[in-house]
Amino acid sequence: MGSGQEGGLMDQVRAYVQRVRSGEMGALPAIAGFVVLSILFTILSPYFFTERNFANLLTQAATLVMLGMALVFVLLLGEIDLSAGVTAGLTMVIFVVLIAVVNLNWILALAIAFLTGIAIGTFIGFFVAKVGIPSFVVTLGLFLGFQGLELIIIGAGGLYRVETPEILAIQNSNLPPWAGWVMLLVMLAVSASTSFLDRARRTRAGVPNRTIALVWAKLVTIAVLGGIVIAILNQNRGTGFKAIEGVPIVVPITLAILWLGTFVLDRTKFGRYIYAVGGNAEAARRSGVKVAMIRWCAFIVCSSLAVVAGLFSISKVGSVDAAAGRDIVLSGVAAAVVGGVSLFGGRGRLIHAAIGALVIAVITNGLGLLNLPAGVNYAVTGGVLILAATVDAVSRKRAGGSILRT
Amino acid sequence: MGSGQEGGLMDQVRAYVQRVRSGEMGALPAIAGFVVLSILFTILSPYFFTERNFANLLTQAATLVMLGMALVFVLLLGEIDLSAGVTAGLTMVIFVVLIAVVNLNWILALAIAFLTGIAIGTFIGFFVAKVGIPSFVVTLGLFLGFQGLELIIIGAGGLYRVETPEILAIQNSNLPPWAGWVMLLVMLAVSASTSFLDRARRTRAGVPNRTIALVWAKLVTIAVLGGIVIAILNQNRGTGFKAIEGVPIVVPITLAILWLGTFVLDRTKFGRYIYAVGGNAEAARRSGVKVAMIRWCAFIVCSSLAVVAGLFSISKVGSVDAAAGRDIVLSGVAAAVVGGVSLFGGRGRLIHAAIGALVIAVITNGLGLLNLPAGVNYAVTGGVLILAATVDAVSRKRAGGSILRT
Amino acid sequence: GCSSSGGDGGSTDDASATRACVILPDAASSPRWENGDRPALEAAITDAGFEADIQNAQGDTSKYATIADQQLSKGCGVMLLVDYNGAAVAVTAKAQEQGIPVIAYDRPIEGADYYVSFDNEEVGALMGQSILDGLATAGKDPATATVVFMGGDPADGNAKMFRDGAGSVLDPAGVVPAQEPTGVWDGDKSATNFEQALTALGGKVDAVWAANDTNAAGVITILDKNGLTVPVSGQDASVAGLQNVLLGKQTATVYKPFQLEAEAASDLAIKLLNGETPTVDKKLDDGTPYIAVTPVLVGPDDVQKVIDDGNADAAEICTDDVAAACAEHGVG
Amino acid sequence: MDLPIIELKGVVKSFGPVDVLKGVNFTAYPGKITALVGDNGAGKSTLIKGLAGVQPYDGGEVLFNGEPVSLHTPRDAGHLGIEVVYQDLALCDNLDIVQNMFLGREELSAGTFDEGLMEREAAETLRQLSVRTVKSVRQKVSSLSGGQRQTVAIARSVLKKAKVVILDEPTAALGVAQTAQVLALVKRLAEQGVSVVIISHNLVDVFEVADFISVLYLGQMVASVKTSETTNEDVIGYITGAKTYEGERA
Amino acid sequence: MDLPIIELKGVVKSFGPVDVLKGVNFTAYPGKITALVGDNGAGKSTLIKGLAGVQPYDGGEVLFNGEPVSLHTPRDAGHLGIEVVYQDLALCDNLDIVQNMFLGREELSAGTFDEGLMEREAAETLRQLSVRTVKSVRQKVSSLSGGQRQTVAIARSVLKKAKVVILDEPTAALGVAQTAQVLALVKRLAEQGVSVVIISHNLVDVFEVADFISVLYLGQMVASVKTSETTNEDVIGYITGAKTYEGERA
Ligand SMILES: Nc1ncnc2c1ncn2[C@@H]1O[C@H](COP(=O)(O)OP(=O)(O)OP(=O)(O)O)[C@@H](O)[C@H]1O
Ligand SMILES: Nc1ncnc2c1ncn2[C@@H]1O[C@H](COP(=O)(O)OP(=O)(O)OP(=O)(O)O)[C@@H](O)[C@H]1O
Ligand SMILES: [Mg+2]
Ligand SMILES: [Mg+2]
Repeated sequence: MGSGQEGGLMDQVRAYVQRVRSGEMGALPAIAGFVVLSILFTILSPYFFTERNFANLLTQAATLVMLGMALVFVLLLGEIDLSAGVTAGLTMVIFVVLIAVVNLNWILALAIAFLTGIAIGTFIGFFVAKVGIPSFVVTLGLFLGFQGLELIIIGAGGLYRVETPEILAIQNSNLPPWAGWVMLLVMLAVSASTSFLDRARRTRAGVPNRTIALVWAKLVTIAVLGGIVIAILNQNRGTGFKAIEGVPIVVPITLAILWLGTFVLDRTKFGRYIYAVGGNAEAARRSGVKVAMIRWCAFIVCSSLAVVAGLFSISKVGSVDAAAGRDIVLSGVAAAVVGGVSLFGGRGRLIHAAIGALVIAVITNGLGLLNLPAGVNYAVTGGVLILAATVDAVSRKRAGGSILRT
Repeated sequence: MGSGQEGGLMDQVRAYVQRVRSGEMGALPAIAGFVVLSILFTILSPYFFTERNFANLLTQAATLVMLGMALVFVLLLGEIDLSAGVTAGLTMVIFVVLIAVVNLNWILALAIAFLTGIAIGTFIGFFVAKVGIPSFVVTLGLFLGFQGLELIIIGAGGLYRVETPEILAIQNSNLPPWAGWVMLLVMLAVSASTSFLDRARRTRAGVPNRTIALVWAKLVTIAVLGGIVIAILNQNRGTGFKAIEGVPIVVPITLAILWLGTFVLDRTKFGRYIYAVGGNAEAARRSGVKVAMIRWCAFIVCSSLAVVAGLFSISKVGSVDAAAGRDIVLSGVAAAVVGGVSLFGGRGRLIHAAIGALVIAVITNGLGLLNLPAGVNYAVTGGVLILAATVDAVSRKRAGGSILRT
Repeated sequence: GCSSSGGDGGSTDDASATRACVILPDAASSPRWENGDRPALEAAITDAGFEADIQNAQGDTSKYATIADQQLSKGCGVMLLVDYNGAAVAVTAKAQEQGIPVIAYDRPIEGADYYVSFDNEEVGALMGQSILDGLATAGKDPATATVVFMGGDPADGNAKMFRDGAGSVLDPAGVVPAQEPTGVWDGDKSATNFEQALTALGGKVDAVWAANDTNAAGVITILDKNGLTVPVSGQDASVAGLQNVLLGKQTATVYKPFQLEAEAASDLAIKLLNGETPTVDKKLDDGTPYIAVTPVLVGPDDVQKVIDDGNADAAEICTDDVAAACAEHGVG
Repeated sequence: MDLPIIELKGVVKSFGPVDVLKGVNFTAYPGKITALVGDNGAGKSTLIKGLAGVQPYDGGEVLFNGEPVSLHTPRDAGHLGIEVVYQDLALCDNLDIVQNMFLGREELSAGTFDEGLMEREAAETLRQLSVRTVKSVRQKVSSLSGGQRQTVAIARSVLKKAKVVILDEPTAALGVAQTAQVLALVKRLAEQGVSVVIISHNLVDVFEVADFISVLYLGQMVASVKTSETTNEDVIGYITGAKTYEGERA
Repeated sequence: MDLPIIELKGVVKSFGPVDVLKGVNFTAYPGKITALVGDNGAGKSTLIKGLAGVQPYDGGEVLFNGEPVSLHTPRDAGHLGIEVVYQDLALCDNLDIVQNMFLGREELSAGTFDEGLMEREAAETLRQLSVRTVKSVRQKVSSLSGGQRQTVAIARSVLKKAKVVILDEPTAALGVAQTAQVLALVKRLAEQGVSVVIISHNLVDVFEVADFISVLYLGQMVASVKTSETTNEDVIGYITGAKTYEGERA
């Protein structure tokens, strides 16, 4: 009995191709959609394929990427959190009001915002996991309730400026060029060390390892792609007197959370149990998994990451109003789904949500360059979203000869 | 081997109680929630428990009831239609613009609106059932796209008044008092004839019938409850010079659609296959059910009923604007879920969505009498929604000793 | 009144003579509804010895209709409605059917008995004017300047009026929108839309007409990021808006002291509750009597006036980085 | 011998990198019982899922009554009169016993369900299979025991007159009495001219009822013999690959 | 005789109106194999789901090593060292074989999974059960054949040293060779002092391995006998209700 790790590079590549052809495509269709949209917009607008717009895209997508990643934790369970957007909004309202009105130190305010996020997740988790209310209803209730709280706290339609330079820097400042290269080195080091650690463990256990060529291939890919991205972002993309160059600060933060989250999902019991519960909750329960606790914790993680999404958002906008976060949650779910996360639980990864978010963000980004009338803009956005999803569905079907939808 | 139909009245009642106690509660918790909320609001506001407010509640709930029922058809399949609200909005925009701008006859315009609804359902159904895109994404795309179409058709800031008296009458006029009683008689006749037809068929097949006492009990219940409702609605509830009395016209329309839809779901192949596909699509497929076709048709039904919901809405509001139908869809889903419809498919009935919608409508109705500031109102609405769902969840759990959520 | 339904109907009738029913549109489009109008109207009406029933439709037309039903079932002596996406039209007809006079407040309603409002087109025009002023100060020719228009939600009737008002000032001056992204009432989307418009303009912009302070705030953050300072308009005189004005990041904000509007409306309502038939000079095109209230453009030197009116708090405005500007402009 | 009602020629099927059926020939005759045996994972269920149209073959030929047919959906198989009991049963847990048994073939009268008729027929069919512990035919199948579920699936397949009945391990979960009933039923079906294909790991049962035995080994048909011309030991040898069959199917 | 490791006294269980267990007594001894037999729907799976904490009993007493214990969740059973193979297998289709086998009991090193170790142990355990057709232990269980799934479930239950192993029809879907391996495994477990409870409809297998046979009939324990003191016919009689048992369990 094998483990799929045997064979040389060519065997592994062949196995991968066959996996893809039998329908296990992961984020490939979303990546294809992203590339197609990018080509389209490059043709339609001379401004699309510029260093400047590339940096724009990353910062514009950041909030959605983070929200999508937050939602993955509950989507994997087959649950949903409709309140993730307003959780981001409410905690940011609290954060900014604590600073502006109560004159609290920003770090303390941030801590309180995170604690609030955790409390919200605890609340949702309790009602979903312990009381047994469908998460759709609980979080819809909070979706309404938090809009009310935002209004009560900030006053109807009130608007507060974000004045903390550290927060504003997240989306509006960049790493110095050299730090971008350091970031790449760190990524390479982390990737290499986990790969080699894994191999060492497998060797110790006496089971075969994938050919080492794959590790090198992976590292080279990261180095080349990352190098290109960083080289582009290190160009001066400013148009005024001020030089704007370097990797936006939000990028390393997002990458770090993506890495950490993926680590948790892939290599810890909590992550494994999330997949198990999402796949077959009863089987997980019979295996001794504390199903309710896993559900509960997943909602806490989701709400906490929503706070991060909120930070990204206010850093971008520079202000907070009483409607903060109201409209974004469905896009967050769509990002995850477009990227390949199943709404029925058990299937999907953080990177899928991130790529899905990029697809959705590139629609807004590209259309924003075309100066279309509002109605057309909405209509095209919707149409392109369906188109992107069609690419996904058709490629999976073509490949897998899926039996599910006939 | 029995069929659960044997035994006298007491046996049947005992069996029913045991079914309820083992967790098969249907809409009972939602009804309980409705009663509790009603009592609460009666205590809090002297205006709540009046003939006038009772009639208000029915007309206010009508749109949500209809939308909830529309959504049941797709929720039973484990799908969702996020565009149902804007489908209602868009078709009404078309309807009103055709009358106001194109000067079309209103019946023709209505026909076109319905055809548009059917076309929308066909579109969604195609992408979900044939292409295989998750319905969440397709309908989210349309949710955005239709907002754009509304804007394109009606123009920024546009607003059209509904001037067709027949449409305005739906929500604003009432049956003459005698017609209310006729309506009750029709209901009794329909109920009695289906019951007796069923019994005749079972007798012919030689299988036992439930005791006939149950039929009488059912008819008496309808007669008494219906009689009370109609007697209340036939009171003059006007405060001005004009007498306002009778059953609002929207009520018999809704009841007719509820009856027809329930008939389709319970007694025709299409309905049975919806449940089968929602319960186990692969098993249904292996049994020769045309799964894709069932999915497709369900979306068409959903969109068509959404058009009816749109009619109810514009009749109530009296005008149509470019944002019509934007906000209601999540409430529609919540109505169904609160009433006992499963988001995972296979479980639920139309009446559940109707009762769930009444629960949600009574929250708005009751809070509307209390004169709360906007923020508090939102917050309380969300809180009460969660509370109502808690009643549901706890009663099911207490009764069934459910093993699923521990 | 009516006669048929016993004691219940009787009490309803009594109350209806002394109650003013008010429906506010939403809580998100502007800070004023909940913070300003609600207390002001409530105070004026109750001080005059009447009862006020004030509700907010929370940006939902069907909720609007529901609230109206609830109020009419409690009974009203006068209805003061702020329209939301046309929902007030049917309500007006219903109220008038019951003999209740209707005041259209802040937004016109077809068939209303009176109209009291800041002139929304005037608001738009003032915002347009602030752009022209800003361009003049910067020494730019309006006819050749690159001006981006950041409007409000196109489904909202007011957004159109603001835009029309701006056009009435900017068009004659020769301003042509260089980019006009899809309008929103949302800071996040406004920031993204503006960033893309700016990108499509090759990073060059001379002024931004923004329809309110929320949209302006998103624009300003993007401008800051690019090291740009150009004239930006806004309205609502919100905390952030006033701060941006003081900091020179926003040229001016249109200040609509709702007290003026609320005062005019509550005066009118009280007269109606007292059974008087007030006369009004101005009329709308369709003949509706119209009480117009004039908005004010607030530049850095006018901020103190807003504070003096009690519509802003100096402590909230003059925070760390704004303190210097406050001192400079005599705010505090 | 008769014309075979089903004849598979060189059918192949793979799942991604895994070749499950590597050119399999198989025949079944009307009025005869053919047993399909083989080790776990040999490809038996895959073979019959192809016949049922549930997972179409990747290649090869399917003849039905001598005519080439295409089996791409379960409906295709249904139209040819092929009824299947799947190993994983494939019942809708949210429907009751009667509803499951009649799914896709409901009895109508005047356009709506004739529930009485369906209820009677369901009860009768189940009674034949000596089910004693099912309280009511209106129970949801989710509440049934493993053996009861299996009985419902079998009853479903014999409710309507079929030309071919395929049973994938039909007695795996059944008790002694029920197993005997099912074997008797299978014989009765064959007597009525139905072609029966039965998959089983229980060679005692196989030798009791089958006319022919076909043995799959790692996706290849290694033997097709008349029951009367073989022995238990031989068949076990074919199954485990210990023995190779030299003959040709009659 | 030893102290029984498990002793059930008068346990009852109903689902709504259906009384499934009507006061059942049952004992299992360390190092012994107890077979639980009975007709379809007799209540066997319900009885052991109570022991597993999956569906707690409504009443009655459970003694473990003579001590009363409460079994309300599968975790309770797990802590006592009770391992169960369920009739409906209960695997997570979206996880692979190794992940399923180690679910809830993953091997960690330095706080993260030691995938190599788990992979090796899983492969070894499966090999013992003579699984030959599984290509890779990293396959998703959704792609396994019926017998392969059952083997995974059995392998899972013997991966960790347990005090009691309960197998609900473990060989129903297994081939001849695999069945032999499982029966051998069961005997090996008993030799190591583990108490094994096995449910089966195959009386040949039961008589081959079991030390005791307990017979459930319509929710009542109608007989508990030593295998050496009874016959096939007797047991069939108890199962079908044709015979009543007069003795008392030793
Ligand atoms: N969807 C799939 N993807 C990948 N491999 C599959 C899939 N379905 C089946 N297989 C593999 O094909 C082989 C044959 O499976 P099949 O179910 O036909 O076996 P079987 O002969 O019915 O065995 P059993 O006696 O255990 O039921 C097995 O090795 C199985 O792992
Ligand atoms: N959740 C449930 N609701 C109602 N009845 C149930 C439920 N679970 C089991 N039953 C009933 O309890 C009885 C015993 O079921 P159980 O699964 O214990 O039988 P079993 O002895 O394991 O049978 P088999 O040999 O078929 O597996 C059956 O009649 C079954 O219909
Ligand atoms: Mg099989
Ligand atoms: Mg069982």
